[in-house]
Amino acid sequence: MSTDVHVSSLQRGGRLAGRGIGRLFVWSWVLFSLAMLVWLILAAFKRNNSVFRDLWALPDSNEIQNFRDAWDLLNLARTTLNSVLTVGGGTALTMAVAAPAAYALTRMYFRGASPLISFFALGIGVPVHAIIIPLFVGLSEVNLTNNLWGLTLTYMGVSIPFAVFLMTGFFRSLPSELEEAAVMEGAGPLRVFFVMLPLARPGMVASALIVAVGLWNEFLLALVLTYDVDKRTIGVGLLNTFGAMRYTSNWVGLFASVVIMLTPLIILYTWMSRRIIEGLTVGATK
Amino acid sequence: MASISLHAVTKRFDDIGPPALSEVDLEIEDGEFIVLVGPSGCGKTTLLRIVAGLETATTGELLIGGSDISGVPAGDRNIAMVFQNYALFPHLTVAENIGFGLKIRGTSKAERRTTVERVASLLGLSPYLERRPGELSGGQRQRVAMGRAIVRQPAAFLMDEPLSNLDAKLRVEMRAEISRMQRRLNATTIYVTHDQTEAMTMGDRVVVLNKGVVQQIASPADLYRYPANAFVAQFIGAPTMNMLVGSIAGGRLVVGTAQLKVPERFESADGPVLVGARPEHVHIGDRGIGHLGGHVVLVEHLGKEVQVHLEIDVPLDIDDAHGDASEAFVATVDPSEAPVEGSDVDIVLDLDQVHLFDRDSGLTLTRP
Amino acid sequence: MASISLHAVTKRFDDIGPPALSEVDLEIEDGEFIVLVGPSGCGKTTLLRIVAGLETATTGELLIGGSDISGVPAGDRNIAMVFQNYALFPHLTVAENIGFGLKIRGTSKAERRTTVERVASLLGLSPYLERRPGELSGGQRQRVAMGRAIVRQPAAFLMDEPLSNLDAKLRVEMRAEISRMQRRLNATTIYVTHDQTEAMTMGDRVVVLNKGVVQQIASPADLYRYPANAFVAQFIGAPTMNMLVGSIAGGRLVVGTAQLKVPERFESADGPVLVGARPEHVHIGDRGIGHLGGHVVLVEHLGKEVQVHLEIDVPLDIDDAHGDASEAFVATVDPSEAPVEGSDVDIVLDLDQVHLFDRDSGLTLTRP
Amino acid sequence: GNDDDSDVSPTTEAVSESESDAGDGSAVAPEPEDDGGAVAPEPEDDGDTPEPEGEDGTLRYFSMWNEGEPQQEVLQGIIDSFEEDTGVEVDVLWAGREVLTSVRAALSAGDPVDLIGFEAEPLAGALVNTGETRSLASVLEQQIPGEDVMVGDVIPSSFLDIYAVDGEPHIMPYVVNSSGIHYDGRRLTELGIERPKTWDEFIAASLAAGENAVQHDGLINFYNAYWLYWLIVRHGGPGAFNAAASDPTGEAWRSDAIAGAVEDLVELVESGALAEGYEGSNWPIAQQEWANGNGTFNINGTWLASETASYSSEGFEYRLLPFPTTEGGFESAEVYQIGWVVPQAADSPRAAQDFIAYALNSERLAGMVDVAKNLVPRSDIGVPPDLQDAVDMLAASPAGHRPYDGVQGDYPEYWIEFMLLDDQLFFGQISGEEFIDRIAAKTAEYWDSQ
Amino acid sequence: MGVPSTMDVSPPHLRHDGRRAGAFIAPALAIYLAIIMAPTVATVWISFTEWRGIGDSPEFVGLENYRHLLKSDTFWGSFNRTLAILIAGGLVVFFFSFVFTMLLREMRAKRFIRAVLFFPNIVPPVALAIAWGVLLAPRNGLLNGFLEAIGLESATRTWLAPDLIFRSVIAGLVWIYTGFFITILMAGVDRIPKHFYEAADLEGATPRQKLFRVTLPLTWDVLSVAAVLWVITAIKTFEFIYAFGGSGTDPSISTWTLPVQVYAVALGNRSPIFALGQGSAIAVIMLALVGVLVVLVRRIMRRRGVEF
Ligand SMILES: Nc1ncnc2c1ncn2[C@@H]1O[C@H](COP(=O)(O)OP(=O)(O)OP(=O)(O)O)[C@@H](O)[C@H]1O
Ligand SMILES: Nc1ncnc2c1ncn2[C@@H]1O[C@H](COP(=O)(O)OP(=O)(O)OP(=O)(O)O)[C@@H](O)[C@H]1O
Ligand SMILES: [Mg+2]
Ligand SMILES: [Mg+2]
Repeated sequence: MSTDVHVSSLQRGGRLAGRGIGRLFVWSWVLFSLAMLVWLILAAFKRNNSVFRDLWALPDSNEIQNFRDAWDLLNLARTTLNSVLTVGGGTALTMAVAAPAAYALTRMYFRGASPLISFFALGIGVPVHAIIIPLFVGLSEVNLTNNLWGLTLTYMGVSIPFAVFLMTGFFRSLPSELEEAAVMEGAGPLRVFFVMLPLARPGMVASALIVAVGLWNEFLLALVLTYDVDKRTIGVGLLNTFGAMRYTSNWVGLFASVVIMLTPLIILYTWMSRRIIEGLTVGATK
Repeated sequence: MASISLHAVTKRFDDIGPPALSEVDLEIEDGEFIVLVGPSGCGKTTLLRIVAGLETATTGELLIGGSDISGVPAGDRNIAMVFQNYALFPHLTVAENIGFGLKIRGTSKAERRTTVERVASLLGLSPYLERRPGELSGGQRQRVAMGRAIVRQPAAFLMDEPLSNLDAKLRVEMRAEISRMQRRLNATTIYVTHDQTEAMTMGDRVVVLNKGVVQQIASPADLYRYPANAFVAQFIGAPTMNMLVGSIAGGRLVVGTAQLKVPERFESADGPVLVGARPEHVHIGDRGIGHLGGHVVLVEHLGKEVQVHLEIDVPLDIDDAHGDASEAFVATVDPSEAPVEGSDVDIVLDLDQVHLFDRDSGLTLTRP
Repeated sequence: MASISLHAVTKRFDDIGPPALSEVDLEIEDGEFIVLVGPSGCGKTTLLRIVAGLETATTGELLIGGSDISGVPAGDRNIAMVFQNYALFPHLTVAENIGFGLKIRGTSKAERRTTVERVASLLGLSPYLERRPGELSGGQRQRVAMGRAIVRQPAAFLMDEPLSNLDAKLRVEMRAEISRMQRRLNATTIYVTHDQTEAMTMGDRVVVLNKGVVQQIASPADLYRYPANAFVAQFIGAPTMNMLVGSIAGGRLVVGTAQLKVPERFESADGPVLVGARPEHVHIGDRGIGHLGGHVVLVEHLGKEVQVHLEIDVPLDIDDAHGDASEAFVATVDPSEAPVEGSDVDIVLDLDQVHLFDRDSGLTLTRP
Repeated sequence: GNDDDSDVSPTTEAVSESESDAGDGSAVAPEPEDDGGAVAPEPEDDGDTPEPEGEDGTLRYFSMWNEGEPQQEVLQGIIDSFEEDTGVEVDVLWAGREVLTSVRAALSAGDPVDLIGFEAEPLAGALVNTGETRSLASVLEQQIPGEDVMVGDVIPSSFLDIYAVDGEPHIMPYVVNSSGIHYDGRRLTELGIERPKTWDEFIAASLAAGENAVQHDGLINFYNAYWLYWLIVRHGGPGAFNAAASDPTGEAWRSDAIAGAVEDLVELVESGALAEGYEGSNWPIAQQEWANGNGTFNINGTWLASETASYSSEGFEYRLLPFPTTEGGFESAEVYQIGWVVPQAADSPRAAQDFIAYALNSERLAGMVDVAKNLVPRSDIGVPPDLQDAVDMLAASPAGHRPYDGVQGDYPEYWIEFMLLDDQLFFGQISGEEFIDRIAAKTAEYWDSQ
Repeated sequence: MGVPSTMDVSPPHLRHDGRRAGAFIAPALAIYLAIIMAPTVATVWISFTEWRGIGDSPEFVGLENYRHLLKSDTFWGSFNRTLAILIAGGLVVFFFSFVFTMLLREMRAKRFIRAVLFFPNIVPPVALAIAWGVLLAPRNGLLNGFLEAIGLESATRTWLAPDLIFRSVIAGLVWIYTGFFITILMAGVDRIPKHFYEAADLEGATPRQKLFRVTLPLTWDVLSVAAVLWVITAIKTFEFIYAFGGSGTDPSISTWTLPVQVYAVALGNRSPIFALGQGSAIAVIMLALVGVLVVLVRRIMRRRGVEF
């Protein structure tokens, strides 16, 4: 018995060492990610001719000018408004149509529901690139290019498959007794839906967050479907700033714009990351 | 309040296999409390759901208050259902949960409030009206579910194992409370349970289902004393009734090597039979005075009584729902009479209390 | 096989609040069957997991087979555990589940096969070896879990409410089977349950825990007859022991308005007491001959006996775990003696059988 | 800047002249001066009689500049004064280098695009060559507001002819760049190296210049292509590269001239003169280092001075070396124009033309020189000090040629495939022979599939 | 597992004819059809035409576009790189995700770590690309600077040289997506009841045995979803690569993948080609690739279907 214990403690030592190395690796990865972020933020406060000289030097002066440049160039008031309109609108509308659809697909037991679910899921696999050409032509036919409504509609279209996919997972996991209880009390289908809706709220919030973050960072559709300055979204704005700053070699300004765009995301993320992550995983694991 | 009648109700979920319910006939009087029992999967829930309108019968007729309501949707049947896990809306307060049905029906806000408050005080829920279900104990939730059911004065109550989620102690209390409530409201009630005690104590009549077929409909006492067939006999009562294989020939009841006098009640019987003896009707004596020989396998001291597990040399008829049970014969005796484990004993059947069943059909040979 | 000793084992999950286990001392002999009972959250599972090595004690000593194994990881303790829900691997067949431990230990394929087959036939699982857990009934799964535990002949078995997921009937059968199995293997066993019957029937000794503190360690019969304190008295036995508030003064036992003779056993007692009477030690008579007056609230016919719920005019000491219980006093009587619901009756306590407890400490005043 | 403000009054007159048939109430249009007869496609324009009606005084201008770039600031100043002077509202889109994506989006949505400003080569490839732009012949006849000259007088026809269609100009340049090899004048002096003239001298100078002699951002494919294209043009003369690219058989790649060019390039690659890691240098890393004094030469467009101005080391002396000559080769200068086109689909072509003429005013255009540090097509405007060499080079050159000899503009798809092979050669992954074999085959294959 | 022909299994109160459910689904379906499905079909058609999309009308050319692509080195480069992301990137992403998930399971800061690792997934790809470019710059990049600082000068590389640049891109994608897949796998692993691990512990299983005998089999369905998601993600990846090359400077051809090429050929780029037919043909090939691979992955990982 005692030898057993001895051998196993040796093994255990090995295991612990292995685990130690593993943890070290995990922490270096985490540190690396954080370092990238910190570096970007630091760089945003540096001066153009020093930013690449001493990489980890602290900013020698806090160059608020960088942020002013970035702010002006990003045309932040306008692009933010556009992004809020299209991303917010697109997300809200997506949820407005995807929630009832997901509900009906999982809870109404009609013939063809299951193939329809698959059909929606199919859309997740369609790359934007595969549709953007005819989409562009089609939207211009109905005068919806260079138009925030058109962009919002497109955002809805590209978000619906994933939103439906995530939310069918949520609705499926709801107990049917509640529905039956509502039916017994005389509620009609619409009423039953609204009874069930609050129950799916965590799922809806999570889906909405995931959709919104995706759209917030989107720029290909925005770039191709709109071109007016006053219709630019923040993603395109950043891309343009990227261009301008690089041509003028205003790297620090560029980092400042990145920081500006990142700030709301960091705040949102530290606040809601659990929601986002859990929402994502319910859809994927259910 | 209303009577409920099922005429030859059959329900099939698929084309293959036996139906979930088969030719069920059941007449429930206005105000009656009916308990539905049976092994798992026998169709209890299905029957309830058909009455509720959550399921449609494949064939047969369903009448509530005398009129056929097969085509009437669940919401319009004026029936209330208490679900096993209560199905309370987690996002609504107690008051809103109770008042949900009224709201759906468009009752005015003021009226709703007074009604809900009345019901809540009836159930002792008044202090909790603004809480949500998540903040209530199991027993309180159960009462909210009851409240939602009674608030709109339905024609009938359906309850599907409403106590099975509660712990033993609370179950005893809620059992008494539901009985009392039902008596006060005098509401027609169908109550599904798989709990022996609930079955025996709550209902006016008990319906025993097995594999979708009604086995017996009777008062609890009659069910216990006069089971209509071997299934009911074994299903009702715990520990289960011991069932021995025997036969009657020439006026003697032959069980294993024992030749017993056939009790008067059965004198007309003849041929292969099953002999049923409840554990409390089995006595244990010393070698030489009993009917059958047995070997004590296990003695379980339950405090006020002792359960003696025996191996006997007579074939037993084991309830086929649990076909893999080890063949055991159980006697319940007074602690003072407990034999020693491992000893060989004599077994005496209380012939005045034994049941005889036809070995083929399983039907009782006892005439009550 | 091995003995298990716990010396002053304390377990804290957090720094605030009382510990989950506090100063537990327990000596389990080689081959003994110990049952662990107690209300929910009292630390039963925690104790088991400490023995298994899935949890480490905060302080205290744990010896298996005489040697301290606090630092030995679970896998090296040679202990098998049967989980409440069996923890069968859903992706493995019955044979693979049973043989899992052998495989992990690198036993050769051939040897594994023969061992698994032997165990399977022992447990009557041979026909199911190729099935997956999802395709088995509850009882069969339970046996697979047992099989996985016994296949590698561990020093001890730990079982955490292994029967709680089974239906009542199956539970009775599996209970007997586990007892028999344990006797055959003569394996040291710690068995956690919250089921009265299991506690009373299965163990050599029963450990009653409450809030992490050992209340009593005794044989089932002693536990029932000589509960060490009011908690044990009320915890063991169903329906629970009725507990009345009384006092002894001047050689008289005063309960409500009744002045009773103090049984000989308690003559030295004095001051405030609790009077415990099990339902079967309460008799009901006509007005005028009893000790106390009561009102019959509910009569439950359980077949072989009747439970009478009474309202009495003496304060009751209610188990605070169920503080919201309606104050009920229960008597179990013979069907022939059942009173009528709603009637007023006299209650006679069997003074030879009542228990007295110190009202402050709850400790028994009975000397066994 | 404030230059523009001083031009207010003359411009008003000038514009009113050309606004003759605009019928725009807001514009002052006293004399209906005829400018129609001069231009051939005019009848076509007149065919769309309602078109001028649609001109509600708005000019839709898509520009290649990003907001914040100096060129954009200069143009914005011009636009502001144009609006003030003429009452025409200029709706400008600073679209960045992917301006054509936006143009395409607007055009296919039926939105008007009146004026596009971009590099001439992609304009030629994407729009001019496919007939989607208007002739600007009439602009040449327009007087430049505020000056006594016509556009045709100040913009050399040699620039215009490069992209002419049927002899008529379609792209009107406002910036003229070129390319060559840049260096810090001081540094060469310090190193005691003579300014090299020929390829051999250049190689020798590079080797003498020490580490990282030739800085190069190798991740930009078209920077890599500078070397080979220049060498081919030097060895085979202007048009040689274009001819090779457009030879359907691909055999033109096997000429001696190209063999010589390839050989020279391989010499450079193998010489070790290129800075270490040039093949993985992510723009603008190399030019940044070069400007910081780490390295001597950098091949680039003439915009390099303005691009690196903000971080170049103190006292940096911007000098430009014309691409080195080869023995028995040709001399010519690259003319890299940035200009305007007016699309066929324009709603207000007239306003667009007016704007072109307006912006070409010497004082206004001077901003491009003074602020943006670019060269402009008008020789009567000054020269940014750092680009004197470039001006000299252009002036001294006996001939001009298109950037990349027009291959990029004329055959954009082919250009991509070319760059892919060129990279391999330039990174030393394939030998010169291999390169020639492959590019010849590729060329034949490409033309085969057209 | 279709519905039995004559019997209705679903409860009648919840069963609805198509019409009622239709009202719930119609809006989403309509937009989905209009924005995703119709253009998808149109793309297939356009891929058989030659079309510049400015004023001209499509001219049917049959398989010409495809034939052209098959001969194009650029296309094959993009195609191979896409596959490289898919396979090499996939292996690395899944390897790390698994190792991390296992390690994180027992780490106290697992929530925090997971949140940090997931973070790149919500950062604009442009920003990530900028950061990545700065990191890998050859001479004054953060990575080489770091390596020099810790005395590993021999380990410095020209990370963006042609032979490494794509690996660097893949490394960037791995950095971004590992967090995403860790999250999904962790959710799968967290779903596994603790008692399975305890049962394995009691049997003395090593971490590796637990991985292969408990974790893997019990997360198989989640893994299969993750694999499908990876296929889609890998083939779709565009923003990071595109922005990595910079704006206004076309991404270096040595980093092109299929979506980048679609963009370059059909939509934009500095010197645009506007070959809509050809762009569509590449898009169709991408679609086919997604379709084939998703089916393949699901077949390989078959067992208990996961909604897709
Ligand atoms: N929706 C359904 N589809 C197919 N078969 C069903 C369905 N619902 C119930 N069944 C079958 O009908 C039979 C009766 O089921 P039911 O739920 O009524 O049993 P039960 O008596 O309530 O059992 P339990 O005590 O386990 O709740 C079972 O065999 C069951 O498998
Ligand atoms: N991992 C844990 N962290 C914190 N507290 C715990 C943990 N596990 C158990 N506890 C606490 O320790 C106490 C004892 O828990 P334990 O699970 O042992 O109870 P139990 O007797 O098994 O109860 P039950 O009958 O409900 O299973 C409880 O108060 C519980 O909340
Ligand atoms: Mg049921
Ligand atoms: Mg427990």
